[in-house]
Amino acid sequence: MNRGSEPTLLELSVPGRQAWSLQRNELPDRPIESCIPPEHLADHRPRLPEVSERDLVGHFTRLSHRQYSVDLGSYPLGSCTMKYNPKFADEVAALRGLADVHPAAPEQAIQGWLALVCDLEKALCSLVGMAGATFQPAAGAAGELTGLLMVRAFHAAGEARSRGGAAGGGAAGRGGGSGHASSGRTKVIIPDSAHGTNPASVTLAGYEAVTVPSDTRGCVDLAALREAIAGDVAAVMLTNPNTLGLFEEDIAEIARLAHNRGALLYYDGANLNAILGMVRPGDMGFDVVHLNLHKTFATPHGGGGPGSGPVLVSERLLDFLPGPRPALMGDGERYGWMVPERSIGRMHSWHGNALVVARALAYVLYNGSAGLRKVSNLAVLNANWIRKRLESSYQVPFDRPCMHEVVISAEKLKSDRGLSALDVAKRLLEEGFHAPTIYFPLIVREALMIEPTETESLQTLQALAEALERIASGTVERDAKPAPRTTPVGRVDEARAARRLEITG
Amino acid sequence: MNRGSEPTLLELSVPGRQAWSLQRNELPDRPIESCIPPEHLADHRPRLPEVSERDLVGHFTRLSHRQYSVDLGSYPLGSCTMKYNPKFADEVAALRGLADVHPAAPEQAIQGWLALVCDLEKALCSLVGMAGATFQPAAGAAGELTGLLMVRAFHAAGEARSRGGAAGGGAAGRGGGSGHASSGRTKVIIPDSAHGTNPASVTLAGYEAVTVPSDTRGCVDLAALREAIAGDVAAVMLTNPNTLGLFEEDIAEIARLAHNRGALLYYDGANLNAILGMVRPGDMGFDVVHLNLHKTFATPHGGGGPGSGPVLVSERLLDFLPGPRPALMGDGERYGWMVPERSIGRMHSWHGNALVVARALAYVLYNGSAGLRKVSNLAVLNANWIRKRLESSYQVPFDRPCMHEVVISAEKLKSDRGLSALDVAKRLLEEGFHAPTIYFPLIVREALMIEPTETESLQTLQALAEALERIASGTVERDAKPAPRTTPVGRVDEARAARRLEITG
Amino acid sequence: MLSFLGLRTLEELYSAIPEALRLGAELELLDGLPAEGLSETEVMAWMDGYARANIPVGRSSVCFAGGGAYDRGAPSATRSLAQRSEFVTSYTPYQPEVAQGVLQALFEYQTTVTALTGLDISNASLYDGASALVEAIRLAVAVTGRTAVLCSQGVHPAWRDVACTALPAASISLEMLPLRDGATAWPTGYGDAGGVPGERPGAIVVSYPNYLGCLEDIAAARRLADETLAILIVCFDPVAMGILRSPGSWGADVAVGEGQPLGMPLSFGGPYLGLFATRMDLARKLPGRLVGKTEDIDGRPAFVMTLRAREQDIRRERATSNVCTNQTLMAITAAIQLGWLGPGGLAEIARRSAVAAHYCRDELCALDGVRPLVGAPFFDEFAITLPIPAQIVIDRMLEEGYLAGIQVPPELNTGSDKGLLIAVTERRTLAEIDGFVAALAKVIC
Amino acid sequence: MLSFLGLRTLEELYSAIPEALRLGAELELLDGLPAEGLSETEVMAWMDGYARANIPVGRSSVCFAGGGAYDRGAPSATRSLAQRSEFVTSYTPYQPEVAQGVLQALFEYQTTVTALTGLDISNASLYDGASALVEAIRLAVAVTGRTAVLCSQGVHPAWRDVACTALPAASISLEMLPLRDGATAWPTGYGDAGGVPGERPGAIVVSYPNYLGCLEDIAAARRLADETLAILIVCFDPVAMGILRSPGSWGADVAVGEGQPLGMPLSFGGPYLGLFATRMDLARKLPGRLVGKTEDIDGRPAFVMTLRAREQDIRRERATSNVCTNQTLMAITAAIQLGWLGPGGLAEIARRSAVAAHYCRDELCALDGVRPLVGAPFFDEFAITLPIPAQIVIDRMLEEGYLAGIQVPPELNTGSDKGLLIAVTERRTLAEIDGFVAALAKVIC
Ligand SMILES: Cc1ncc(COP(=O)(O)O)c(C=O)c1O
Ligand SMILES: Cc1ncc(COP(=O)(O)O)c(C=O)c1O
Repeated sequence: MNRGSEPTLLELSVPGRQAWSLQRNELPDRPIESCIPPEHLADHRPRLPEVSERDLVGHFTRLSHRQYSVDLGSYPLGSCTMKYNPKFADEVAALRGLADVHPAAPEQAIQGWLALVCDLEKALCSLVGMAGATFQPAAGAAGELTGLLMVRAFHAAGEARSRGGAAGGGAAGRGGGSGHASSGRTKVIIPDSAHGTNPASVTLAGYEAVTVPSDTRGCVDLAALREAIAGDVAAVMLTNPNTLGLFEEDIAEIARLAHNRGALLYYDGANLNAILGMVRPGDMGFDVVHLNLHKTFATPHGGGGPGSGPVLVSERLLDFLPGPRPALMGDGERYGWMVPERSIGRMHSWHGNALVVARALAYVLYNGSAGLRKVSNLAVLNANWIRKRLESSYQVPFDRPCMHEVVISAEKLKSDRGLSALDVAKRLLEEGFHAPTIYFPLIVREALMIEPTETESLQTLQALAEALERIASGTVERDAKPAPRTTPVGRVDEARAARRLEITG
Repeated sequence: MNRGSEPTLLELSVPGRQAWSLQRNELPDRPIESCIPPEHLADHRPRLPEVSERDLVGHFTRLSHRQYSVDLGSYPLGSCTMKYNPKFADEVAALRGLADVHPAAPEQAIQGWLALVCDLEKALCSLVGMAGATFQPAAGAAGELTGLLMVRAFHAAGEARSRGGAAGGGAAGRGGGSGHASSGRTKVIIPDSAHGTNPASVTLAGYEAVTVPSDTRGCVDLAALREAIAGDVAAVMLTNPNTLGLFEEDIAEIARLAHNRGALLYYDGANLNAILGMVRPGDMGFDVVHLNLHKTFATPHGGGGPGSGPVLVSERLLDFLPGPRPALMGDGERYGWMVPERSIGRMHSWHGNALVVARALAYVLYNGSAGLRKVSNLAVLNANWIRKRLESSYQVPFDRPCMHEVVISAEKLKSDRGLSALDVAKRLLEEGFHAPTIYFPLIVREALMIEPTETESLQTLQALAEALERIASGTVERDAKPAPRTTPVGRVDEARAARRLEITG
Repeated sequence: MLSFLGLRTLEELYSAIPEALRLGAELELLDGLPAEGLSETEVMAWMDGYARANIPVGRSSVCFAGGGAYDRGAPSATRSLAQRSEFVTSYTPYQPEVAQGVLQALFEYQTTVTALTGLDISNASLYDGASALVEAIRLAVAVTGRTAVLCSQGVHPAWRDVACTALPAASISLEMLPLRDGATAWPTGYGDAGGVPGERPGAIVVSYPNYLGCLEDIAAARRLADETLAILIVCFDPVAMGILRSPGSWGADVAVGEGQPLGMPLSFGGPYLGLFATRMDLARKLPGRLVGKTEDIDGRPAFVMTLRAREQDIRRERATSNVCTNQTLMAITAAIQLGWLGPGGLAEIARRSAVAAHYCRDELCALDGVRPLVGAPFFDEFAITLPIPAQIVIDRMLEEGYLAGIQVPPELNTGSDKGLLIAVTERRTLAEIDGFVAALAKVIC
Repeated sequence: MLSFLGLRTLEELYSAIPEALRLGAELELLDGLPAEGLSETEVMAWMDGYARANIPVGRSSVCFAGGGAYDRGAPSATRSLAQRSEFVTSYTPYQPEVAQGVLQALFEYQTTVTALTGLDISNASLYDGASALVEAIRLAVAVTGRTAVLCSQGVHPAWRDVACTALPAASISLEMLPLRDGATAWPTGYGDAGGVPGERPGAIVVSYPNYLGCLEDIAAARRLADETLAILIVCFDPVAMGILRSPGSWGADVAVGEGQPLGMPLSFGGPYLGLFATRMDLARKLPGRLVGKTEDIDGRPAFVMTLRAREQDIRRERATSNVCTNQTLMAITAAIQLGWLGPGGLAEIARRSAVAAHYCRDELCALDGVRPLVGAPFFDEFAITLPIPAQIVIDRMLEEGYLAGIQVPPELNTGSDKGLLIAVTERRTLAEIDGFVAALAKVIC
């Protein structure tokens, strides 16, 4: 990758230079003041760069050479499923008949899109064992909030019903500010290994997050859960396999506990890549599932988005799904929009990240059900290979087979040789790999969370393991310059960034 | 750029791994031996790499990070016109209505292509002052040979005519082996500054190359030319501006001399970028012109091709153009193919590098005649700025304004500080620029030929000049590791490559 | 690999999963999809089937629809740069040393958003306009400690809908202020007889231009915010910023917008780009990622995600936003597109759009039975009243080759279904507008 | 910048150009093109006009035409990798330290070509099949010192035409050997009564498969070459090498071919890719660029253009080839495509094409009035005789949605215009072939 540094586009800017050109539109010219009252007109132009197209292309191409990516190499970032994405999905997303469609076009102009979304809904429902889905949420976190708002609306409606009040309709759906007060359910239980978005979403949904600890097996501590679960719990929110890469073996019991107390079971689908075609959240007892299409269903992550976080629900939550949603109309020949009776409302300006949805469907078609199972099998195989291989050089806190990712610890390395998880990560960058996720989940000290994904070959895994072993056998010398030393920039001063906030320029 | 090294795809290969997938074709299966006699069937498969798509993409993406390019920065390689090419040309070349057309499709299926070629022919003819063109030659060198074969056919036909023989028809056109014997014209004159393809093409066309020296102004030595030109000369082959970046001011006189002796004047259009819309080869007296569309008309060079080397000719050579060529048919409504009466024959399997031709037309449309003139003006301005700026740190052998490129010399640097042209070039690579062309033209010692092109900004020129000045103020230390030291690989051992030929692996 | 693990079958890897839960049979995902999946060629053909069942804008339907999603141009340079696989296939830049490309691009994106909004600080993107609005309201509530929100009805109906879906659970209540002749009827004295009753608002939300294309009196909104000590949130159109006064110059505390017009195709509504900018003193309340400039260990400029302590992965249940994955690639696209346009290009497309829209409205309103829906000044989008229901006109116009616009929601049109919202971008030519007017004249009679 | 040069106008830069030669007026380049040019949008629309005046293969015309240009697939991976701007916007790799990407890709390309041909050494590409043939003949003449060439008439007619255009000027003469029932009639004893007369040839050229799709007796050609001490040049189809014996295994000295089927679209005939391979002992006579593996100063593997002394820029008028710019990007494309296919994929597309072609010929020849033109075994392309002129069938079939093939040149068909050459690639499905046969049945009656 490109060392040195690259000025910002504004620094490259020279007054009067221009890249843009516009077609002739032949309209009679007319002073802008005759259209728009002068008090609305700006007295200066926004300070944007002025560059030639050549300078623009040079700049962003050079920037791209300062960026690591899946296409350049292994990216074993745990919890992120940074797999290789087949290239044809880019061509799918570029199809003019998909990309150039206005979201408010009348139904006869969008039959293809409506069918596409319905088809993916069908396939995903089958895959996770649910009854219906919304594709409005633009990412996993948005899916979580959407799912929790549906949980909320569900309980509110139940309460209304049980009080003999006027159930159904927008009021219950909207789950107004006082919703949980009336339902009496104010809490959502999450394990201490949960991803940060889970507790944050719980709060945004107006619930109190109650954390239950993990036990020595790395799973939810059943006893603690039993204690926590009471009539004020709206939902238990889990991911399975959990963020330690371990399957919650007691999931059936957990589901029973939750359901017995009238709580719903929420599935954070970020880790679905482990279990495609092997076991279904629906069959485990989950009521609501959000998926990260940008993880399991192979949308490249785009440096941090766009994603897509559809929420799938069981029969009894169908009525609460956000609307409008696409559906096959009564005649069975035409697709149209419908709003579920007790819909919570909209969760997106339009219909979600539609082009990501299209990519995901293409991925499903490419793999088929057997192919998807193979995806998971290889993802799990690769993670276990890494786990086994690194057993001797790192600590593996939980001595059992993992699923699609493995959490190892540099705790001993740190005490023995002064090598922290951060040091290991930064040295791995030097070796030409991306680093694993570090210091997450929070419950493992000096955690390194490795998710090799199914698309990496044994050769790549070997090279990765060798690099990690090489690093483990090193030490941190006091005065040496810290790693990484061969990357486009050296160790970045993060503290300075926060201290002297420079966020434009 | 990426340091380290990248194994070859074969080295990454693992038996049984596969990237390919094919659609179901539903054909009844049938043993291949029932189609093809066994003696024709190979007993083993070719040794090709076996990799996953992920490995394939990783490999070539990493390779791309080991490659400098115009999009990454300035590429002032003299004689090569490495300008930035507007990106829309890529989209033009990808239009399915252009890219997915079979070259042998019937005329009614290719009306668009035929019109496109005719339109570019018209525009280029206007631009260089010629009457017709062929787009068959796939690069400049192929254009040279094509043009010279036409020269040959022209003289043969003239000879036939003057001998009262049966002129016309394929025989003359084909300019058979004995063509020049009969015409008595056996030589082509080229200046000593000529590009290597010129003399090579002359030989391939069955002519003897006669070199005339340059004078102290860097132009053709008129006296020497006068001496060389005689009745046995078939053509004088020049580029103007010449490869020293200087305009041959006596071009009118040269044309007069050539024409008086019955010779034709051939224009190597590689340097056309200097004079678009300012002066036309046709008006200078040239009879045959080849253009490098991949230089002046902004086809990105593709690491060494594809190019396109159309040949344009004056009225009297029209009849000898290769065929078939597209033309508007008699009815003026339909395009078709025609073969000129005395065509030399074909010069390409099909119709030349058609998609490059399409790009070139898009470039012409984008610029228009005024825009093309501006292209040249800025190219010349930039070269002169560089020339003036570097006057003090390098030697400029010819003390007059240059055209689109400038040749400077490191001769003094070499004697004073031990810095050869090669050293300067390699150090420039370290500075993040591509090197200029070095040791060409052959007539300037320690030549560095700089062609900044019109697409580089003043800021870039300044940075380039600063880098060159920094280098000029350095010296070569005996024991120091030679430059470049920050590139994907260090100084490459070229001698070893030739000594221990390893050309597959 | 299995033998290295001491296993014989892949199945054994799943020993942790209780037998009873494991799937026995092959799942049926979709009719006609074989279990082993399709080849790339077949997938492309299958997906092309959907594509051909749509009518995209362009040759087959000239687009006069807007309503927050605009048919604007993007050059191939933007497309090809934003498609570079280094941007496309990387994750959120957690390791800054190998993510300077994305980080610097986001830093430059933030810079352009502050330039457009006239505010100090921009985050690195949110999902879309609606989510940006929701986050802005959350910020206002967190800053003021007050949960009532006054929202102009000129704000995009879908955005308001999202706010009404997402916020009440957090005990935030929204009150809508109606439009009068296209502009918000601002209460003049807060709590006075003529004003709104009760609770003081934590936020005031207005759109500029608003959903009907009209230019609101932002100064009045600012005055009301000053009176009530509320945070003023202005929803803005980034392209309009080429010529209109910025939210910052009008005194907005937060500006939110939809970034789609900055180089993203219509995409059936997504992926789009939520723009978000605010004042520097609210930096520590900013939702979403933020990139800052710093130095590396050798003192060279370097970029990094900063003020991370605000975010969900650190603050967890105490975070005011749950955003993790955002729309980075779209933010990079916007930065590239704004680099291509520059101030001159942005001003020119804004000017052209406004001029074309005014021409179009004049021509339409010269037709029998067509008149402007409202009288307020507008930018490049406007509403008209038709003699027949808008949906009928839209359907008929589609057959004529035009995407005629969007029906004005009856709530904004005293219950009538005859309002049509029309957007005219810089892409529309005289011939297209004249054709559109002629076709509309035909279909309404 | 002008003032730095002491100038006032750009015009002054051109003071070296005699006044009389300078253009006065603005040139008229094309009708309707303004002097200041068009915007990108307009250029795309203009170019799209040409595109829409063509009938591309695909949905609108299912391709059964071949003749050296084949409708084969390429995955998006090939396209997207070959489009990376580092490959696209670099020059010939004169500075190896910053050109390892292109150089290594070419090295890998060379490796695949040697694998396909069964020969030792490949160059880094030539323009197309025809130019590769021309260079092969030049090489043979240079090696043998003999200028007569015996060329099978089964070699692609256009390639032969190019050879006949380019070579006689260098005093090389070509003699065509006719086909008998689809295969070359090789003279058995050279100079004998039954053989060809006169001069001993420097080169013998044969195509495998040949233009009619037939599999020639290369062993016989080899024997003739041995007898005459000529260089044997075999024109090969790279896809056929998935299952057929390689030129090298048949004893070819030089193999040349058209690389288009290795990932390049039909492109109206170009840019394509000239494949060229030969024996190691002829390395120093190889035309075109050659990449070799070496080391850098630190002993790391590195690639570089080698044996440069053969080339025109060094050898000048003594060079045996003038090639400079070649088809590097196409060579890289082919290397990627062959990496995607691997030996298994290449074998499978070859097998499928052959099976489909044989099915198609059987079905066609079951039609009344249709019969095989020749009896020799073939790979995936074959010629049939129609009851009416082929051109009429081609025209009618286009209206039915098929590109039916190419008329067999009368010179290969005893003067008849009723021969049709049909290619069936791996992309053709049963439904398409059956549809094709049915349509053809319709148009010939
Ligand atoms: C376990 C888990 N849950 C939730 C999320 C949130 O998803 P998103 O980033 O799409 O909002 C992530 C991803 O970051 C995750 O790994
Ligand atoms: C002056 C000159 N003439 C001819 C050529 C040959 O053109 P090509 O490389 O396209 O064969 C070149 C380019 O290399 C050149 O610079």
